[in-house]
Amino acid sequence: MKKWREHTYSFILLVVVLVLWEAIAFNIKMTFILPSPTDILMKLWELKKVLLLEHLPATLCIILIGLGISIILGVGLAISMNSSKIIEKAFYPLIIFSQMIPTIALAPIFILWFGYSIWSKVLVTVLITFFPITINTYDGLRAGSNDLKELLLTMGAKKKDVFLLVNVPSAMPHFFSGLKVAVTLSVIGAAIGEWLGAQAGLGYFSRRMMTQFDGAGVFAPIIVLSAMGIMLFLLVKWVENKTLMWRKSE
Amino acid sequence: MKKWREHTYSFILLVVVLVLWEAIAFNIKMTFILPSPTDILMKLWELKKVLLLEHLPATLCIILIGLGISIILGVGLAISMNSSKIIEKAFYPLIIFSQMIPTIALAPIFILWFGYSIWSKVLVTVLITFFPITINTYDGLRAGSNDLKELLLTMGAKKKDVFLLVNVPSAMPHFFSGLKVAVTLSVIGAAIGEWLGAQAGLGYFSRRMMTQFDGAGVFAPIIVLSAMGIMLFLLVKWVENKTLMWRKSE
Amino acid sequence: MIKTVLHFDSVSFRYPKQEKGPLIYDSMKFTVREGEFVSILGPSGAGKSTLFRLITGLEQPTGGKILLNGEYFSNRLGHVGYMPQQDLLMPWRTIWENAALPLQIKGSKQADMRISVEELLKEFGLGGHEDRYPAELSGGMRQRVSFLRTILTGSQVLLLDEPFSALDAITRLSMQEWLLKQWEKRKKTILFITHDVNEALFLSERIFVLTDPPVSRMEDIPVPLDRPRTLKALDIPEIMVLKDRLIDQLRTKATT
Amino acid sequence: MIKTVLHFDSVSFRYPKQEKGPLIYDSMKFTVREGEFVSILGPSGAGKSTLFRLITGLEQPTGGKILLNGEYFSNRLGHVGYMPQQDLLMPWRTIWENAALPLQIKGSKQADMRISVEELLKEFGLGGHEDRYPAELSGGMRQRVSFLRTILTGSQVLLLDEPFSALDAITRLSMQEWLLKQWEKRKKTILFITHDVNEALFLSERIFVLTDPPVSRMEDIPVPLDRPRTLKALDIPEIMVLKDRLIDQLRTKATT
Amino acid sequence: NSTIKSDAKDNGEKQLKEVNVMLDWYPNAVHSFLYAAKEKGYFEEEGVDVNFQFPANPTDPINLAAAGKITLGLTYQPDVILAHANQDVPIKSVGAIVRSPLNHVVFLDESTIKRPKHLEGKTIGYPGTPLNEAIVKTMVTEDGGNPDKVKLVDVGFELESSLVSKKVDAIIGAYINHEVPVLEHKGYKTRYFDPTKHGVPNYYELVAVTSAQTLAKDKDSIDAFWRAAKKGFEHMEKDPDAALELLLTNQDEANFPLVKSVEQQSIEILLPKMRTENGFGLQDQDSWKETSEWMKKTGLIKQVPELTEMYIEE
Ligand SMILES: Nc1ncnc2c1ncn2[C@@H]1O[C@H](COP(=O)(O)OP(=O)(O)OP(=O)(O)O)[C@@H](O)[C@H]1O
Ligand SMILES: Nc1ncnc2c1ncn2[C@@H]1O[C@H](COP(=O)(O)OP(=O)(O)OP(=O)(O)O)[C@@H](O)[C@H]1O
Ligand SMILES: [Mg+2]
Ligand SMILES: [Mg+2]
Repeated sequence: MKKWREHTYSFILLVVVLVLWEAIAFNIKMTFILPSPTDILMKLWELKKVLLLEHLPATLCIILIGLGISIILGVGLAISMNSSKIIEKAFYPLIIFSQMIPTIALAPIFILWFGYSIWSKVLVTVLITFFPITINTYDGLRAGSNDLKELLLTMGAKKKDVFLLVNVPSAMPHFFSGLKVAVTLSVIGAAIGEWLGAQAGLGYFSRRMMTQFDGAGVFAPIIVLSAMGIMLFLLVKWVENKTLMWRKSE
Repeated sequence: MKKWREHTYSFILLVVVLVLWEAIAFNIKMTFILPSPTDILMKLWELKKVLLLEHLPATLCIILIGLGISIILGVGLAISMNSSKIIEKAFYPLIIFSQMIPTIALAPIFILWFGYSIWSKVLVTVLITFFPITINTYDGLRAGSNDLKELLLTMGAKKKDVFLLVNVPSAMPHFFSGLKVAVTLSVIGAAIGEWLGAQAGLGYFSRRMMTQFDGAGVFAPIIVLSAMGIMLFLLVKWVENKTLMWRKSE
Repeated sequence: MIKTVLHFDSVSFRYPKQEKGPLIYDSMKFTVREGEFVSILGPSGAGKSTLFRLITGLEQPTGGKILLNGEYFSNRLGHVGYMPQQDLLMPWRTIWENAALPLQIKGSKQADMRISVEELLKEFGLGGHEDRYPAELSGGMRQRVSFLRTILTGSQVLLLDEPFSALDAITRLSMQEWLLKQWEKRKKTILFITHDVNEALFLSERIFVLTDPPVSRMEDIPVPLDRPRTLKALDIPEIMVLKDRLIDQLRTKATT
Repeated sequence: MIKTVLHFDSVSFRYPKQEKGPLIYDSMKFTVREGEFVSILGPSGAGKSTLFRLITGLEQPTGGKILLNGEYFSNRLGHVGYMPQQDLLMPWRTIWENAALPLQIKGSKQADMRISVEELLKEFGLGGHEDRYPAELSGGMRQRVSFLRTILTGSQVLLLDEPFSALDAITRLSMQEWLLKQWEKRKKTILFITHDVNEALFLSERIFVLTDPPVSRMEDIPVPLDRPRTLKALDIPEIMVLKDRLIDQLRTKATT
Repeated sequence: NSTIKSDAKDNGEKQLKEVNVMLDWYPNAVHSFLYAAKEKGYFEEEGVDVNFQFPANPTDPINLAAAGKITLGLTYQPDVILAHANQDVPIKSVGAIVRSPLNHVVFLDESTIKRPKHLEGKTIGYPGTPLNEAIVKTMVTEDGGNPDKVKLVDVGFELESSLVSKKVDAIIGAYINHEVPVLEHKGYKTRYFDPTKHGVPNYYELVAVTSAQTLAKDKDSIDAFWRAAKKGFEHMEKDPDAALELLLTNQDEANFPLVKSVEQQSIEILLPKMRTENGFGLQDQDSWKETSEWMKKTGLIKQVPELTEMYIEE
């Protein structure tokens, strides 16, 4: 019961937004630019099989592989930078630099290397998502209490122990912040990746519809994409709450 | 002296990367796809006036306005969500949803509203950058120690005091993590924004060069863009270090 | 007639998180009058700190009522000065800024604050440390900053939770004397948690002795000594007997 | 011949951050032999905790050498059991997990750990709280967990920084007795910081008295009492004189 | 040139009517006639002040014209038909600019492909538009091949690079007046198939569209614009080099990274495709009919829209 009541507000806001949208769409009467929610819903129903069975799995696959690599890479980098000043000094600027390059400029290079396989799309996703994970985890690792670290050292703890017992728990809240941003970005990452060349996927489908002046067709796959993204986000939040249980008892 | 030595490693790595790049570029011999660093440098020199005096200011303007709005919006949202469960419940899903929509799908709508003015580009930048600021600040605001908050309450502190004296300082490290990600994203945001329609700007220039199949011309403005992004990033880091001075004494 | 500052009217309490657990207080009653100095003794985990959390309003009684100055407030926050057991200094603020916290909350002017805070810091042996951060202080120094911060709330009622536990005998003595002077001059009402029976006897007019939870009645023991007291006064036979009785009381409470 | 466990050879120290500040120790010398129980007294801010930080190896002397068991290590970390003044429990670990920390670091098996930790928790009056988080405990309970954690390091040399300051007289006594038993049975060497002169006299064989910094020599006072001691033994005239002498010593040191 | 314009205004000449034109792409040789008309003052003579904009999306000219945000948009005939058939987008073509497809199937000179049938078993890169799929299918079928054996890959923005890096065997969506000369300029010789020679109707590559509303409101300015454009085209036809020069110098180098030799080649290819005896811009009902019917046949649209809804006859 209480759970349901919690979501009332978000539901009300959602309805307000949808009604407003419907009204605006009805007024400007340009379905090809701004389709109304009902248009989109109808399109969604019409295309449900194609979207859910064909394009959704393709995109989800890119996102999951991309996020997986990002987490490994991001956390790995954060740990290396945390444990060695040299690595930090060397890589930090490079990591930032990697973020400043618009992915589209790199597209031909990715394709040169990976062709039109899934990997060029995964690479785009990784490039976009590993950064918030790296930065947040790295900042989180530095947030560990010095007093606790010292105490562990006096117990004969190795660097590794201190790391696992103090830095890691202290970094968890930061890591989750980063992961939440990354999950969200991964959806756009996959969509952009698909624009670089694809045969299937929700981003591909949406872009294709754009050339057809089919506004509802552009938005329908995006709704599916968003729904998937929100689901992933909620999953991360759930894991966060499970992992950081002790917070509640404070 | 010490400062210089600190940067040696990043310098060495940079040189290694550049040499490797030059070698690869030399080997595949496809300047239009992967121009070598020297090609880019020459182009940069050739175009220096145009890039620095005409396109850089246009892009910088978008980035600064966009970031400014993002900070205000992101921090504002984080504070509202922190102070009211209702707002949190209502807006949180909407904020995440806003991130899942590929900007390009919204481009026609932005242009319908703002035309090809600077505001459609600023809007794209805001849409991309406000999210990490919001999420990080919001998570940071919740990281304040409960014991401290209670102590302040016993001193007759108002909600506002507790907020300013405990939540804000505790949120600062998180906020800066988010800002660093946002600054980085703002560069891509501005570039994407310019692709949605612009007559000037580094992203615009780069994309035009793309249509000319001019690899070095594509990368030269990107180098300027990255340099600007790195500068902004370092600025944020510097402010962070100044603001969180007490950390050092731990 | 002397005013009642604090009145517990059949107060029961258990921590909300221990919903199924035992009560810590079970319809407990007691009264503290204006200008009294009351010490609270009791075994570790008995509920002394919890008592303070109830008085300050950080916790709400499960049953019964707490009256402050004869009135019932549902929100009691901000009415008393509270020094918690942990020092709780803010790591991002200097000593000076930590001490000045209550003044800042009240909205005092920077200039006024500077003088009063700096004077007290000096008086507490912390002169010259104003601009250092808590992490650079010794345990006893931090405790004194925390104590100072409580004093600066300016409240007429002070709840002090083991305020001098980290201090050596000499520093402790000078802090005790300072506190007594304040109490006499400003007519404060003080509740003082301590584990040191001598300290309780030296300072207070009454001593409350807590048992292990659930507590429904505290032993209420008056201290038969005049003011000003000296440490030597604690060695007179009457007090020695009282001290032994207190220790015995604590011992039986702890073992039953 | 009895082994030397700890030897300070003209050790000087100042905190690196106070580069221009005064020394805390100025070529200080002292020796502790195996199986000794040494208490350390001194005014707040004198450098007692700093001494422990030097011994554990958390700080390095600015000058001189520190020998452990007659040997010089440049890295002394992990050789002694250290209980810091602040309890430093990890908020994200339960009581049981906090206490078991040193065993975990040594790589003990879960099953072995369970038994020994749970037994000790019960013995320290913390039975039934194993699965609670530190924030749900009273100050004295947290201190006992911290003490327990230090004991579980299994070190032969223990550095205890005001281990019982937050405990009531009775709990404190039982902890003291427990500690003495361990000390006698296991032949541990113990350095014990306290502010309670009685506690120092009751427990230790020698008492070091620190002055305000810079300290170059600690007063080294043997306690002329046999074992086993009772609390009553502290009331014999010889000890009363010693106690007064100690208090006087602290007083003069504090005021000069 | 802005000073010239304001002088003209100050001289008290009649108020110029503003006409906003969105090009189909970044400015290139095909737009020479427009820039010529602007630089030579033909627009001003006709009483219109023309601004050019470049689109972000290929569909922007149609969308924004329909929304009334621009007066005219340059776009592709098949897209106009699509917009009408799929969504009833209220736009009308006011004139044809390029009268036959520039969009060809392009492959490297060294390729073994000799005729459309050879595309069987090959990979073709395209920008993800169904129109291009239909063109390839029509061409292969017409040449007796099986279109199902052709593999189409959406390569997004990267037509040229996918071809030269040999990730695909051929590309469609590339223009013989741009991609082909650019590739040649970079040292890649290419060959291509003209779709109209293999069963695809001779559709208009470039038309100018406006919305029905704008047409009703601004008919005069549009007519004026078109008269000036015609003069511009005459100039371009007479002296292509001068027209090109106007285009190249019209904007500073910063905004105009065109390669002169490429654009020269482009203009040569373009001129015959823009020229017509009946007068520049004139539209032919047959072209609309043929193209629509072909599109219906290939499944691009479900039914042929009302032809007169799509364009205006002069
Ligand atoms: N991390 C640090 N950085 C700089 N100065 C420090 C640091 N820790 C302690 N000090 C200073 O060193 C001196 C000695 O501190 P120490 O903690 O050793 O005192 P102590 O004898 O343990 O006092 P107490 O009984 O109050 O705990 C103090 O003046 C203190 O301010
Ligand atoms: N936040 C909390 N949540 C749940 N239980 C708590 C909480 N704080 C304290 N307790 C429990 O309440 C009981 C009383 O705690 P309290 O802190 O009042 O003891 P105390 O008398 O102050 O002891 P000490 O002398 O050790 O400080 C203890 O059993 C403790 O575990
Ligand atoms: Mg307590
Ligand atoms: Mg200390």
